[in-house]
Amino acid sequence: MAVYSPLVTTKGTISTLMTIKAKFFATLRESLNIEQVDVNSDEVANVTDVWRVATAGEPMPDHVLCSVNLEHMPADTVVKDGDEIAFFPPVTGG
Amino acid sequence: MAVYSPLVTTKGTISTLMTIKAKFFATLRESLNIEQVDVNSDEVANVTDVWRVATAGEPMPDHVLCSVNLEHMPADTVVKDGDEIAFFPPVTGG
Amino acid sequence: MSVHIFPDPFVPADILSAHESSLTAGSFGATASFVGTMRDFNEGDDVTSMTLEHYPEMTAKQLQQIIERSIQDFDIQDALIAHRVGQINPGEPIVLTAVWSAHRAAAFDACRFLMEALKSEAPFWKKETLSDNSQRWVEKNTPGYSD
Amino acid sequence: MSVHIFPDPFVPADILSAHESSLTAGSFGATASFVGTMRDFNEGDDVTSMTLEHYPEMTAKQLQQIIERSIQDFDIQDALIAHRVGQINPGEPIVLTAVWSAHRAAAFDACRFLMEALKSEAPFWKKETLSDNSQRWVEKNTPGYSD
Repeated sequence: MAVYSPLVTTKGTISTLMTIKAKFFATLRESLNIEQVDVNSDEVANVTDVWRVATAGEPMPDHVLCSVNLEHMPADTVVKDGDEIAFFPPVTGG
Repeated sequence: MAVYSPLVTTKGTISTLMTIKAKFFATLRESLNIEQVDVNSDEVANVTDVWRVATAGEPMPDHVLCSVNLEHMPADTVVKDGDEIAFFPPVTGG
Repeated sequence: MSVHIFPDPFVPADILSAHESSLTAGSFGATASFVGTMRDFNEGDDVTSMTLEHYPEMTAKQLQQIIERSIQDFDIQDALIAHRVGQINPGEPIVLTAVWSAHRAAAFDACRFLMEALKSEAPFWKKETLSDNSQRWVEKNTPGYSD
Repeated sequence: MSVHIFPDPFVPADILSAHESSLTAGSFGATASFVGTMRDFNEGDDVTSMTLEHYPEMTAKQLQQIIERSIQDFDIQDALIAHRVGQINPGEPIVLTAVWSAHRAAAFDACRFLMEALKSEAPFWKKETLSDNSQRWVEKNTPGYSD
């Protein structure tokens, strides 16, 4: 899970410094040579943004599947602080 | 299996004194109180005849299934010496 | 391919593993199997035991033919049918069908074919004993395809 | 219902019988099961071993959801999925799905649903090692319905 760092602001309310975790599996993990990377949540609005930031701008191959918090989701899904995003090729289990 | 009794006729050719075996299963065996009976092959042409002779004229209930030599066959199938005929209700295995 | 008729209780897993040990490991990718088990209720009544009558010579022949048809009609490597006869208690297996193939579609299709074919063609008849000791014949098998 | 992920070889019959011992004997009439086994060939090539990668937290969640959907959508009593991960040798089981129900149609339908759902949704990826020690990822699962 992402690490939450609570900060007390000058106004006394509690804010958090958050990250989004990006994971890569199988062929993507091998070709990008990334297994897992944290992305600053300020820089991203949706899953596609997470890919762009995490891969430093690599084009997303066709047929890449995405998950948000362990559920299959489309690439335009809006992300939020603390989300775990994963990218992987078509599954081949069973 | 039926017992074959070869006979030499006066003309020197070989004839046989044969029977057809009739078997009854499940509800039919219980209601007719017949498990197995031999029928003289001279008296019958087809499976329906075998039923008539074997049961002494009991009407054949609806949905009775017939087999000839261990294969499912319709009631109008012609029978021959040495055949094994069976009568039974719809099957309920498995 | 093999056909088994058991007058006493049998363990499906043992039959499967014995059969599978005769196949070449690594040669098949899919095994579909089905076990029919005696329930302790039927049509709203408690059933305490069951007697399975059959026509032994015809049973053996019909089951063998059903297996041969499955191997002819589906892209499978091998198939097995085991069936119990005689007196059966609730919880005991009645029937086992199993199919081995390269791919799953044929295994599923053929395994189901074996069950439907034996339920409509193999000469078995079930007689149930109810909790008041009365007996009744099961009248008819229902079709096993939902579509 | 239960989901098992095995990093080491497992024996489908043992998983089935352990699960079945938790069910009430006599309460179910039908058990359909499927085992996927590693073959020693694929697409014309000899395969000497396979590595199954997965996404552990998502795998567990997806398989659990697939079982819940099967219980919701089919008239069944219980269901089970077991899946191997890590390095696998030819002849070893990869996946087991099993369903218990009153009648056979639902058992067959649900068992097949479990396989199709996990093959298209559960985050597993196969990498094959060929006889020349080269490795390749399996690209895509084929659909398992023949119709």
